[in-house]
Amino acid sequence: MHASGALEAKDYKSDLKPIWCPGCGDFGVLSALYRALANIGRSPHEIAFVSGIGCSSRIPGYTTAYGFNSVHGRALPIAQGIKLANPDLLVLVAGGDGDGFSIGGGHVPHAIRRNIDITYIVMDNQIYGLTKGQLSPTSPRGTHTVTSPEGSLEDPVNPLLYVLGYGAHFVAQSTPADQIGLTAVIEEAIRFPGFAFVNVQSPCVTFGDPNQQLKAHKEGLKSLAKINYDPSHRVKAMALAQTYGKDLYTGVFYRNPNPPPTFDSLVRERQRHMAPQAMPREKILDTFLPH
Amino acid sequence: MHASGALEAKDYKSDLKPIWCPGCGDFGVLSALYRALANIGRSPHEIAFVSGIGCSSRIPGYTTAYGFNSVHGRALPIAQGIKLANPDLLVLVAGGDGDGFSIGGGHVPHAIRRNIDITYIVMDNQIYGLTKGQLSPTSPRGTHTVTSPEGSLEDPVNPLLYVLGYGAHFVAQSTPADQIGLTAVIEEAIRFPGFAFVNVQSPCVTFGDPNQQLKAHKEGLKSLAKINYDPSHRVKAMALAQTYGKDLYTGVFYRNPNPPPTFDSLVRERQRHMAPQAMPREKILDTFLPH
Amino acid sequence: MNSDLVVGMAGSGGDGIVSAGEALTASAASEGYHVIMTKSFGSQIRGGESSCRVRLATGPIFNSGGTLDVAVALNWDDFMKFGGELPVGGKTVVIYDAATGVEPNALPLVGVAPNEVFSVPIGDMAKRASGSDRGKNTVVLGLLAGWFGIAQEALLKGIRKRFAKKAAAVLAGAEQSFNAGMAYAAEHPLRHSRAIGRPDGGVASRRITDGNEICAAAAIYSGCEFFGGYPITPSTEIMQFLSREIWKYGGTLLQAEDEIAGIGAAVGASFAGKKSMTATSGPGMSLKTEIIGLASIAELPLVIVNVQRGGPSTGMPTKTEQSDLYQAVFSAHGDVVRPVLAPTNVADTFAVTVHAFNIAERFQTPVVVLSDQEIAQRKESFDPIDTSRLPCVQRRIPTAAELQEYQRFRLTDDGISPISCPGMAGGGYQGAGIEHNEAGSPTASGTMHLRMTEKRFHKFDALREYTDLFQVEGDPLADLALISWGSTAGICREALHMAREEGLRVKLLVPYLLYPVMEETYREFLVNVRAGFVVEQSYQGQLYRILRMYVDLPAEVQSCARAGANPFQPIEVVERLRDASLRLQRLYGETLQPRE
Amino acid sequence: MNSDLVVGMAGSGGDGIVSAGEALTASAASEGYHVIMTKSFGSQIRGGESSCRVRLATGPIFNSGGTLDVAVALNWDDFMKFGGELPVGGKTVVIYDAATGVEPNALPLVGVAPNEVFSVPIGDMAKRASGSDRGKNTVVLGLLAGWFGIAQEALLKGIRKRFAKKAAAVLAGAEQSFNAGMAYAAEHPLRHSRAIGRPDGGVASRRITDGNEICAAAAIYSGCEFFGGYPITPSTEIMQFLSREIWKYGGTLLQAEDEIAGIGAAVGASFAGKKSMTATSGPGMSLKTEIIGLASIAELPLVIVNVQRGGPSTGMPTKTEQSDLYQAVFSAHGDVVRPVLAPTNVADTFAVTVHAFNIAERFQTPVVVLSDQEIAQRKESFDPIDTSRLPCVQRRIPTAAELQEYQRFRLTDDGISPISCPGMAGGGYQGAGIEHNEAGSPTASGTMHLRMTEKRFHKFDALREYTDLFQVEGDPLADLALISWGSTAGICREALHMAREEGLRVKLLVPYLLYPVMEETYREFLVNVRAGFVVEQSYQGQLYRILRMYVDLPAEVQSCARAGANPFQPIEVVERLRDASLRLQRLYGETLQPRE
Ligand SMILES: Cc1ncc(C[n+]2csc(CCOP(=O)(O)OP(=O)(O)O)c2C)c(N)n1
Ligand SMILES: Cc1ncc(C[n+]2csc(CCOP(=O)(O)OP(=O)(O)O)c2C)c(N)n1
Ligand code: SF4
Ligand code: SF4
Ligand SMILES: [Mg+2]
Ligand SMILES: [Mg+2]
Repeated sequence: MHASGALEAKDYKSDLKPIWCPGCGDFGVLSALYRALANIGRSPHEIAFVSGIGCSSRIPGYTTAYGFNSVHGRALPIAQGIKLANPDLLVLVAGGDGDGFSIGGGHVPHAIRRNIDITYIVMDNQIYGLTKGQLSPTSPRGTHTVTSPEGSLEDPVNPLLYVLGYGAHFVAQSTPADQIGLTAVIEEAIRFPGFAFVNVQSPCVTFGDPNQQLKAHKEGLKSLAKINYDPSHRVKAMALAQTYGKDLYTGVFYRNPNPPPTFDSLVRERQRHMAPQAMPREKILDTFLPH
Repeated sequence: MHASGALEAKDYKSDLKPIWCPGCGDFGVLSALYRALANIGRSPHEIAFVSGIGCSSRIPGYTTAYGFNSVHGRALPIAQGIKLANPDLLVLVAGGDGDGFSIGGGHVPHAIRRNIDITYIVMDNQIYGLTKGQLSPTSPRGTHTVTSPEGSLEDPVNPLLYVLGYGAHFVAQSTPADQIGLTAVIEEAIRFPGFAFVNVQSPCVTFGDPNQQLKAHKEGLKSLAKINYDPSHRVKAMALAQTYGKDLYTGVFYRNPNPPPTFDSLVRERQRHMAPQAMPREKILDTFLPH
Repeated sequence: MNSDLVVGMAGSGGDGIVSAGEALTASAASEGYHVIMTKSFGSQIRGGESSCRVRLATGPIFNSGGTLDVAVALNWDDFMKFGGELPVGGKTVVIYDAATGVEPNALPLVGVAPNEVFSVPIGDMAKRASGSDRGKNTVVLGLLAGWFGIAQEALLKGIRKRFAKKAAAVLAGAEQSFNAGMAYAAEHPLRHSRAIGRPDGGVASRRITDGNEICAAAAIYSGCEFFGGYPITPSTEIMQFLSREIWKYGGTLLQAEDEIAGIGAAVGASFAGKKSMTATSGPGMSLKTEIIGLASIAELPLVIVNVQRGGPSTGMPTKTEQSDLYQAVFSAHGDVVRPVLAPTNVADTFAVTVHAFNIAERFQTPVVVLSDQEIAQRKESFDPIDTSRLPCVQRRIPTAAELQEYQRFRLTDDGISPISCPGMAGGGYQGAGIEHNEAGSPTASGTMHLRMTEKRFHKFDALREYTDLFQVEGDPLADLALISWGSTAGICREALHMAREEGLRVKLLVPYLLYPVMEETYREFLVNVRAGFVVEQSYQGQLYRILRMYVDLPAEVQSCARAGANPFQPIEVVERLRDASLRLQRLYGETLQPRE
Repeated sequence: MNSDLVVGMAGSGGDGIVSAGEALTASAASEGYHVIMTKSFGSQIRGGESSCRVRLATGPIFNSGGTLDVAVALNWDDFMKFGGELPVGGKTVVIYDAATGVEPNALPLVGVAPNEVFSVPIGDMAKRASGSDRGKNTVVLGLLAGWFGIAQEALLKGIRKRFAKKAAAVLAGAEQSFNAGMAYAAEHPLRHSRAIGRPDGGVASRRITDGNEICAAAAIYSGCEFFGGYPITPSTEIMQFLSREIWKYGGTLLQAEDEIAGIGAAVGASFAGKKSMTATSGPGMSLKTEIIGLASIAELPLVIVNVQRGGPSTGMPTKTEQSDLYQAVFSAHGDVVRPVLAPTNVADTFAVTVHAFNIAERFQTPVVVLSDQEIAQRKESFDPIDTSRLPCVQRRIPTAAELQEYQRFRLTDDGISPISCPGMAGGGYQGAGIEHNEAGSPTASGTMHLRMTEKRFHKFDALREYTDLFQVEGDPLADLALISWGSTAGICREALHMAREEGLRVKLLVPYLLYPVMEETYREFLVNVRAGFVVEQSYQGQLYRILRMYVDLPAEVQSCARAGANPFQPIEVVERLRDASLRLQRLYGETLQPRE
């Protein structure tokens, strides 16, 4: 900890050494996350960081937060349980494109329509890294992989468009090639009161498209801040999201200027409101007296 | 069968008597389906009709098609397997809002981005009918049910918007209150080459909103045909889909004027193209000769 | 005076026959009778046939009874659809609506001609009394109260309460319907009086509910603060009860998008330090398998209720069966063990569920409560439960000293490691489904895997202490034995009484803890046993097979099992016992003489 | 001349030590040696440590061997990380890169000082020969070929083929690296020659592959036309092989969005009349549970491969274990049974998979093939397989007469009903997970449920005919017995040979069909047996427990089981047999004399 008591990036860094391949984009996501957390300054023990399974899902273990490296595709349900059980926690979720939009894809709309105050970071590398290079739901049509040696026949998922359609109130995209920008959107996402989604184009050096690595990102990224994009319109954001897979726009696609109440805050309100009706726990059986 | 050999609605009707509640909207879906199938004229034995579990999912059993009343939420994967195994079949899928957008919601985007030639009819009654009246993913915010006695705290799913976002090439909505319109969209959906989605507002008389029954539909529905709506623009369709839960627009929301090739046709092409490389099946072990 | 009466009634959906049954049940319970009520419906959601059985008795009862003492048919088509569920015998008093047009000597019953049959103008009486035939069920209540002397006061009170908010005329109509039934009964006395006596132990009101609601109440009592689930018959009422109650206690309920998300959220809540629960039935249980395994390896407390129905797959959602035991015990991949408990009736569902929470928290493990449709959905009266004998256990959190060099999965002597949760400074760790070392970091070391596996098995050694999770009844030195679990245990309890009245020497073991198999308990129980049966309602006899895995059962202890939907009758079990006793006598000759 | 040689090598990711192992394996196989190769990696995807073991022998071998005969370390850090996977003994020839700077008498090995140690300037030699130290692995191949006389020709041929498309200089460099190794070996002869003899049966090339690829090939052979799956270690290579091949045979492969969709699509394809398959590992298997149950009640043929890894939950994805047997047998809810098969090595994975398809189609049932990481991912040589002895079975479709009044689930004598599929006129029916009558319509009748359950169990009676799914080796009259399955059976085969050479009278039963338990087969096998072990790699000894459910095992037949990742060594099994034999002699005295 810093002398002043303020937390620094290194306070969020655990002793576990990342075992990602040298050059993996996820390193850059991790360092941006450290900085974003330091900027926010919540103690690590007040943070619950949930992931599924994948290279990217190893990220909680590299932080000093309470981590839960759960099972493939189920990080969001688990995180929602955590947040509802203890709304005081800062709850983060991270994982891969496969984890989030293939096996876990069924949970995304529901987390979003509930609007539970969670930040969800997807490290989208358009490939299955951990299992060594199979087709992912975000792989472009025609991608050749070990499971699609003749090229894939299906259109990819558009994570940005999907979550906007689901009604997410905060949607951003970035790349570890832009550390400052990435740090900023992660920080903003965490600060956002409600479900926030950040899609990070985080290249896989080992199995990913060689033309979609950090260098290409650095050169090709289009910062929304620089073009004075106004992120307060969902419909505009949806139009912009159509560029997914073609252009790499970075920054906030959509931020609801009037964020509605979160599910967790509504739950608290309900609890407060209904608490007076509670009987002593041991009297609950009296509910069953006839008539 | 009709004297001329042409098939009539009754040829698609099985001996099983529907056990839906008197007045259930699903009766009207069934009769429209009989007619649509008769108009198309494929023999019942060339049709595979898959459903999950729910009141609505009982529908295949009331037809003379090969039916598969499978498990809750998994009709789409099963149907895709059927279509890919035998692309000559006409494959239909039907089920409820819970079946399709809650437990089965993770399968919808993938069926759509593959664009397998299947017609998917959801009987959307904003409630769990079969299990007697719990909250459904399409129940409006605040709905009081046996599982939400204090009113639900989450926004509903918007099936039309979701499937448009997923890239479906045919999207329509109707109600059994408009038998002619419903028959027409079902017929058109089936004829459409590719994945086609029809959301049917099919009221549950027993547990559904009393103000959202057939009578209200008949009076309130807004026919897209009548307002000369042009269904060839996805973005316009998405804007229109925002009315879901407020206005009952009926008819085709979106129909891609240039439908892309289906997954099943691409598969056939690939099979034809690769067939010459096949060895006699018993020679497959020779693949393993070293060097 | 009779001490026991089984009433079966059927009608079509709108007839309100089930609410009549419920009124009868509640009234009888409020007068101190012991009551069990089951209901059954056709496959239609509305408008189909419906029926109920009410068994009421002056002393304790253990199941919903066999052949009816009284059969009420509002129409015969509907009545007949329930077949074996409403069995009529020669001594059954049959009451039906004269409007059916059926002659008393031409009832559509198969192979039986009951000798007291009443064709009563039920519909007409209702119309005359209340102006509409919607009061038919109230007439029936009057008939039953009149003929069998049950709960007249309470029934009337119930009627008044139910119609209190309606117009005065409606209430008056209902009262008149009831009185018309009473009057009819008085005018047409039974040939042999069948009136039921006053309940043993006076008129103190019994409580009444079903297995699902009491299970949910036990969760509230235990301090459960999170429920994640997805509706499925016949377990949904657990979630429904909690949807009304849990908020009052600062808890939260999430109706999730599917069973996986339901249990996922519950695991998350447990990770966050809260007592947590999910409930489902077979198909949902199958979906939860993966995350149950996660909870086991991450050592997170969690109660999972599976209300069994007929399987496999969608199977028979409204029928009872005990065929999910294998699944409860063995379903997750990998070497893993989790305690499986089963209640046997409504009342003990409370204690069993509290035990489940306690075991989950103490051993940091998922625990399965295997209920079944029969007890989950039947209404049953029960005595006040002394909750002071059911203390609630809290999980073992780390001390300040332990937080100094905290290791979440420390290899302790008893295999139980102190468990922190987010928010606790110094307790940070990685929960994981991956094999891990003591600190929680991933490992691929076979040695560590072995140690952690040993820990995760060995910690359950202390389950041996839970002797009250086994109940032995009957003659401790008996040669004949029954072992039975779940709702079938109730059948066996009654069979035990019947058999002992016949002079058979029998004892019964009811395990509430089904797994891990407490080998010693069974060995002790079986030490004198020469023959017997493991009685259960599954085609495979799943408990019998599981016991064989660990216990050398005597060859003459056999499986008595059959597929679901048609529960055993106590008499069937008694017959088996008789046969076994004869077989034994032939086998052992002399040795079977009384021992003293 | 030696007949058996175990080589272990380790290096860091870029060193190409695994491809050296693969080249050695392929070359040895092409010269007719029997070879088994396993590989192992650190947890990094790239750049971490990697190792392989190659066992080659002149005659049949059954496992990847124990202590190394030859250890190759390109650097010691990486080598040491593999611990027990690369065990070095006093007689191991140790070869390492001099560049590591370690003195031959100061190797970082624990508790052992091998007596032949070579510090070889491997990197330097490579640089000199090819201009870069990327040729280190080729130098190693030269050293091995030189010192142990293995496959020199074939290795050179392999090198030429591999570099054929590269620049001439690259090829020349590779050849020179190899030759440099050979020359070094010639100049520094071993103290005791360890050269390996020519393979038994001459130089006919053996085939070589791993368990996953041969499983996929068996699917193609069986006529599988649909695969639905989702990647998961260590099963993904099955899908990957089929992604290349299945289209050629008119089939289709769907990489689904998850395991549920994968098996769902496979069930759909089977419903549509095609032979169909899915493959996964533990966590995926857990997710498939519900749909496996659906396939059982809907009576649809389906092959499900589960390549076991260490569990529970995510567990240890790259390590082997046999702990998913309970899950394979018992996981779905309800009373249901499905055949579970297990191969024991790469070669028999072919026949077992073909059997799985045949049983699935004949009995209209899901069948589980339980492979494990060890055999699924190891490379193994094998002889040509006589496929004429493995005919493919087609499902029993209805005759024209049967289609007249077609009943999909007709209660036939053998429990197998003719099965139609969409497209077949007159065959229309409702497939369902709901309990149904003969026509396929939903039912809630307990009687029908019982009949259908009986049918679904009874149809498997004919599995008794499949006697070739059990293999008995050793002395038929032996008192000592082993029962073992899966990859552990290979360990036991070797232990059997070793024990018999020591003069122990032992026999071994290897079941390929694990469930339903063929009680008669075990009873016959055990008839003379006085002691023995069920050997398997799971903490709980899952097969042992399952056998106890159905078979009265002699008390002295015990479980010999341990958790995964550290496989048994044959010698451990032999030691157990020795102990058991001594115990028996003490127990039985005289009676153990030779019987003739
Ligand atoms: C239920 C289950 N299915 C499959 C797997 C195997 N698996 C682990 S990670 C993964 C996908 C990894 O891809 P992604 O989510 O994109 O993460 P990345 O490794 O690319 O960061 C898969 C298929 C698993 N562990 N569990
Ligand atoms: C795995 C599983 N979970 C839950 C259920 C219970 N269940 C059956 S139908 C249903 C929902 C019905 O709602 P919907 O899909 O909207 O159909 P509807 O009855 O309204 O037509 C549920 C929860 C089940 N059969 N299987
Ligand atoms: S495989 Fe790809 S995603 Fe995984 S660590 Fe390596 S570079 Fe990163
Ligand atoms: S419960 Fe609702 S959806 Fe189900 S049959 Fe009745 S009216 Fe239709
Ligand atoms: Mg990825
Ligand atoms: Mg619905």
